[in-house]
Amino acid sequence: MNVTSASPAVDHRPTGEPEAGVVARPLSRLSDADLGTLLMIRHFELAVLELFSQGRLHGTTHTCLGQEYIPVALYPLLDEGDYVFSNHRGHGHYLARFHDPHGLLAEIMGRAGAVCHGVGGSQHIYRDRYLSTGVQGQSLPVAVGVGLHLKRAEPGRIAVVHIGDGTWGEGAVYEALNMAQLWQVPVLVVVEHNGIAQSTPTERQMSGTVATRAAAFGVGHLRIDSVDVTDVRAALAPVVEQVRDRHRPYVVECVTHRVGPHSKGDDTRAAEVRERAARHDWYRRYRRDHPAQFAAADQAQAEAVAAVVREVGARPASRWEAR
Amino acid sequence: MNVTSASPAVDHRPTGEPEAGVVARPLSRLSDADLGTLLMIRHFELAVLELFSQGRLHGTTHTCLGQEYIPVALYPLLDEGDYVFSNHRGHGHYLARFHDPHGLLAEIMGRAGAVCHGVGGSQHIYRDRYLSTGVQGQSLPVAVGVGLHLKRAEPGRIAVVHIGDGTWGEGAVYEALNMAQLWQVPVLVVVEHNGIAQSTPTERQMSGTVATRAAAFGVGHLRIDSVDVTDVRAALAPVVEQVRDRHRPYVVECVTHRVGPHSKGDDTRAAEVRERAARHDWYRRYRRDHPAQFAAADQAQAEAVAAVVREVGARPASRWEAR
Amino acid sequence: MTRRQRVAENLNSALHHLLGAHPGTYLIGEDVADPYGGAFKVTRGLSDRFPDRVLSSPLSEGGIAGVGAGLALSGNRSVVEMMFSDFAALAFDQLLNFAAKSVSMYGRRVPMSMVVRCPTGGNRGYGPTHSQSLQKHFLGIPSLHLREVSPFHDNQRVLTAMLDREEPGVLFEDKVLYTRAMYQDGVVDDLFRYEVLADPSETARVFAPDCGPPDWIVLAPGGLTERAVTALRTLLLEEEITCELLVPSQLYPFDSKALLPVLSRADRICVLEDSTADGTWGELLAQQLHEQLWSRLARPVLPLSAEPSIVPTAAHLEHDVLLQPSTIHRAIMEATK
Amino acid sequence: MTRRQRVAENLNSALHHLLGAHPGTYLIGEDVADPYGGAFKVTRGLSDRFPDRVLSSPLSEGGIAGVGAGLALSGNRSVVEMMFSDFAALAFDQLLNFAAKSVSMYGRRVPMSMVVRCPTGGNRGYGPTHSQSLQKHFLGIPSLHLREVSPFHDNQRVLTAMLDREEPGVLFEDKVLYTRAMYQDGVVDDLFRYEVLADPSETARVFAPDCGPPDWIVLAPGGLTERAVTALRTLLLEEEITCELLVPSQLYPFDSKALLPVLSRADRICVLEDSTADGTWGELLAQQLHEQLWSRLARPVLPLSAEPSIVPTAAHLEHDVLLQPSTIHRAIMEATK
Ligand SMILES: Cc1ncc(C[n+]2csc(CCOP(=O)(O)OP(=O)(O)O)c2C)c(N)n1
Ligand SMILES: Cc1ncc(C[n+]2csc(CCOP(=O)(O)OP(=O)(O)O)c2C)c(N)n1
Ligand SMILES: [Mg+2]
Ligand SMILES: [Mg+2]
Repeated sequence: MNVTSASPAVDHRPTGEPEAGVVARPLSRLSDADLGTLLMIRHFELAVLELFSQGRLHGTTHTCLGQEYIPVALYPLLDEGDYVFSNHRGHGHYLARFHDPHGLLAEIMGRAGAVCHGVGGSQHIYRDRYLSTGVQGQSLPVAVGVGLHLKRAEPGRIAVVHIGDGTWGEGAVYEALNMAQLWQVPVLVVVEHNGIAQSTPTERQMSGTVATRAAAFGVGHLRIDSVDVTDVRAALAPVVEQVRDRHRPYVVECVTHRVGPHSKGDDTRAAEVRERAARHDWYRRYRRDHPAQFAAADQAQAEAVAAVVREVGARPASRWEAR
Repeated sequence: MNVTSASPAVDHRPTGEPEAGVVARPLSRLSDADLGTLLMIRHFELAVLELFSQGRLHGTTHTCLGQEYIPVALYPLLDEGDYVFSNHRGHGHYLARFHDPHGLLAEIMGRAGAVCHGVGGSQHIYRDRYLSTGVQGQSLPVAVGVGLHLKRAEPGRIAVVHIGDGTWGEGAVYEALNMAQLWQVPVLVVVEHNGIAQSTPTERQMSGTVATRAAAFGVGHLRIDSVDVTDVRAALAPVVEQVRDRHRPYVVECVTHRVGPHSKGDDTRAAEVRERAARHDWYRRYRRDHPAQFAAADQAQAEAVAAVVREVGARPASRWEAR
Repeated sequence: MTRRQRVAENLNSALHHLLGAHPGTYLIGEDVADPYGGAFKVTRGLSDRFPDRVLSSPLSEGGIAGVGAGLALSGNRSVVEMMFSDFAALAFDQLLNFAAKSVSMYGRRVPMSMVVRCPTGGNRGYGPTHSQSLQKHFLGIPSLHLREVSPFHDNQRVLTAMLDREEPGVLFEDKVLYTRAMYQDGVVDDLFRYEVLADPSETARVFAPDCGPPDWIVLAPGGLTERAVTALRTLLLEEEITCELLVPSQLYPFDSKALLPVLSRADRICVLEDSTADGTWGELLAQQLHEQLWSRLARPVLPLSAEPSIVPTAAHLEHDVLLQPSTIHRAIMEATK
Repeated sequence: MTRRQRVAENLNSALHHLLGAHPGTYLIGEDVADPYGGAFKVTRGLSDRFPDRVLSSPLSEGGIAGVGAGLALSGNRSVVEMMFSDFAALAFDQLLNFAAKSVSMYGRRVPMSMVVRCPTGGNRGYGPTHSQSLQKHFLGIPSLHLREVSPFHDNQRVLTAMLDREEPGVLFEDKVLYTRAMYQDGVVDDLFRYEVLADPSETARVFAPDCGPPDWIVLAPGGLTERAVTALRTLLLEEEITCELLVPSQLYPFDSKALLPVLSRADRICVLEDSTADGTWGELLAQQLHEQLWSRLARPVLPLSAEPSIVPTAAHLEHDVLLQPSTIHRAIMEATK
């Protein structure tokens, strides 16, 4: 486990191999439920890319390959009264929260049973207290408003916002952090720091660090650079409790690795950079560390997702009644 | 003198009197030229408020009473190739740069000879490489663009941006700081931290500090809480040189005191808060410390400004030919 | 007779009512808290009464629009104040791409009770970045409705209707109006009377009694009322041109069908607005009216706007750019020939 | 015959030319640098050639609009790319309140050579926040001009004209067009030819040769060309309704006077656009045309827009909301009766 609360710049560049030790360390054994969710997301994302390459999907999508463990670690700490604001890379968030690959795939394919009737598509989803949208940074001030509501009307509940490292370019993030800290609202910002924004490496789009940006506002910050669900959850638990009980914002920075393309095949990173990300992939590591449990679960989820694809793919087009 | 490069929150609240010592310390003796500029600005601003109260001015204005010393200290360190971006509270900036009370008063009164023909008015002024505008925060990204230009085409020149503490609410400030540091452009942000934004005290509109906000981006920061022109200039000189020579952004935070209303009589601060600001006023302190030099210069500038008011007040309306 | 209420007072008491009546109502804006009570004093007394729901914000126009949307999303009613409507440009993304879109883009209706208040317009010498009339830029956004304060329409009713709609709305408030009195009892002045039409638009109709069918119908948003009435007066007294003035409360969506009985009483129609021309409310109305009254109109709808210019600061320059009674008078007179 | 150049290639070579020809030209946008070369590959090869003037920026749409304005202010020529035009909403303040205003609000003309490129429009399944046509919201801002990419207008000429104007401009680029070919040699397809009119607007005129005066003139921005031509074809072949299509390069300011000789050849005029209705370019044109052709028109100008809706994601839903050839066909057919 590797948790620090003040951090230097996260090094995602393909230098030497100082992370060899990290990658070598075995991942802890997960419950079948957690492993199942991780693998469901993985196979879901692979299926989405496959559907695209078959020309069976319209538009665009952003898969969370490599980052699946973040919502899997976090969401058991939330209850259904908590709000979650997701972003463009949100399939894993949705699936970890609702375990509903049918509704999501139908949404992406525009088929009957789609969670938003095919209107929102991959990056605009709203269900219960879960909402995603496609304009980066926009949801942070919205979460502050929700946080004001929760603090006054439903104390003990929180709003979680997922953003990427690149989203720290947007002024809205700072306007929101300032208000969140001034008004002490229970907003937990989860930064999925995968070292890149679309094609631009972090060091070319972010000066300073996520840690210093949180400190700028006096907002607490925790950096987590493990991909082990057990460790990540343990590190998150006290933070979630603080946000819940003390109604204050917090920034958690998960150092993570984008294993796939930004959207659908637009990965211009050098081969060694991609290979470096792949070495960190929990999927590869878990297979190595727990081969028997992995193999069974992996096959089960692969088949389950394949069935979802078949079933949803056969449905009629969605209908939008409420327009 | 009192210069620190990392600072806790600036305390503008009317607590005890820990600043009694500061206020008691004598101000250094200034050249007649510097003192003359300071007093010209002071009398100009008083004249503007007087014209408003006589109903002879239209619209609104924001005087820099109490903050005059900042441009007076800074501008001898600039040359005419440097850009200055001013804001709503910009009369002192303009006067310290151009020594042109006629052109500015004509602008505010809409009379012939107005520097922008009366079109821009108090807060929208452009002359040579000096520009002010009325939307807070907007000029920071613009200055980054100018900084890119200077670095490439006119190395050694810098862009100075004046903003207030309240302007740190705007997301544009952060978008600009990030780019300025990433691209290493010669932008010097001068924060006139007067402890208030219109009616809202800093602690109710800013979480964290100016220092932590600069540190968020790895941008250098210097806090100056002296009102002594000699000290302030000495503190600024090496910073200006760094920005000039090393093409990098810097944030200078001048702790200052708004002695007048926000605009024209809208001062809802408690009497003791206003009195505390007044105790810091360089005008009061300089009169106390250098009575003879002060009296002569004060009278001279009062008369000079009165003459400007008479002369400009008698001019015909401005004409806008270029519309 | 009691002193007539000023428009700023009317707005203030409307906000007092809204915050008092509904415990999930919030007001957020720069410097709205007491004792300052807002740059135009419209929010006076509110934070003293409702300290946890009336918040002075940092300078973050985009941010507070988002906060208002978040409050609405979680079932509250939010009123967000832009200190000057010019700064609503900083909130354009939140309004267009989040608040308005959220109502429909998730495939089912998501209620969003939210109003953005925008002190608007010129004639006060505030200069180019503090004097604009930006209504036109917010037109035609699905699920975003626009209203404008007028001296005829009680703001408690207006704001309540906006929030009850459960879609985000923008309320434009002409800054000059703040110090003007609300009209009451059907009286505008010695010459003109008004009535509020019974159709759902609650449009105010200003007319000189006993004049018969008018030569012109003039449509104008609330902020132009005074200048329009001045022009109506001089046109009547000096040119014997009779005009009726229609002042709707809601600018958008605007359905002129309900007004057709009134509109068809004249064969000439003029639309006033404070913005520069092009892409405007006046053109939107003109298009509707051309489609509906094509064969009855003697000439195309006459839209009158400000000069194509930024709003300069000096009083004499500003006066020449903005729409004035004399410009209205002259344009209508010439178009009557 | 050589392969016709694709619109994205034409834009790319225009940018190569601009950056090569003028050493004070900058290009700034998200992910514009090589090897990625922009989300739509329009900026490929530029940062390799001009590394100090082609900058991949952080996600800061408002910020980069300001940077572009600062470069322009200091005498350079800047091209700023919004990855999707939807995000230009985040730059609205910088464009409206700084870049455009600076040209005139200081009492004398301040040259600002700056273009904001905006990949625009739907029909690609990107969903509600990545598919809008926001042209109408930028209409009628003094000193801000708008152009739209078309398959008829060479972008080197377009961008050069925009920068030579020394006023900020926005160039809308229909995303579907990127992969389409530029037209050349006066040929659209087997049925239709085009010419570029000699007046300064350089409007493209598409017509079926030997058909005599048309029943309709259809005005459309570049992004609608293909859908318009499809409708022209079916109207001609199935209904024997002849239409001519006019595609201007500059959307605003728009002066229809120069086009009157062409426009007066039909007594019916239709304007297409991809945005939702209300407050639109179509209404602006309609108003101009109603004023100029009042007595010659058989009916009001027919503006056709998308449905009043956000743009949904699923292909079948998106298709129903956006303006399609079949909608154009039907509307023109019905309005011909
Ligand atoms: C306001 C805005 N600007 C640009 C985009 C286009 N865009 C989508 S994702 C992305 C990169 C985001 O990077 P990051 O926040 O690091 O998230 P990641 O994709 O790495 O998960 C960009 C530029 C957008 N959706 N919204
Ligand atoms: C974008 C924007 N929002 C609001 C305002 C209105 N306004 C003008 S000055 C001001 C307070 C600014 O405070 P600060 O930055 O501390 O400067 P100070 O007035 O104290 O010098 C406000 C809210 C503005 N001009 N621009
Ligand atoms: Mg990232
Ligand atoms: Mg201040």
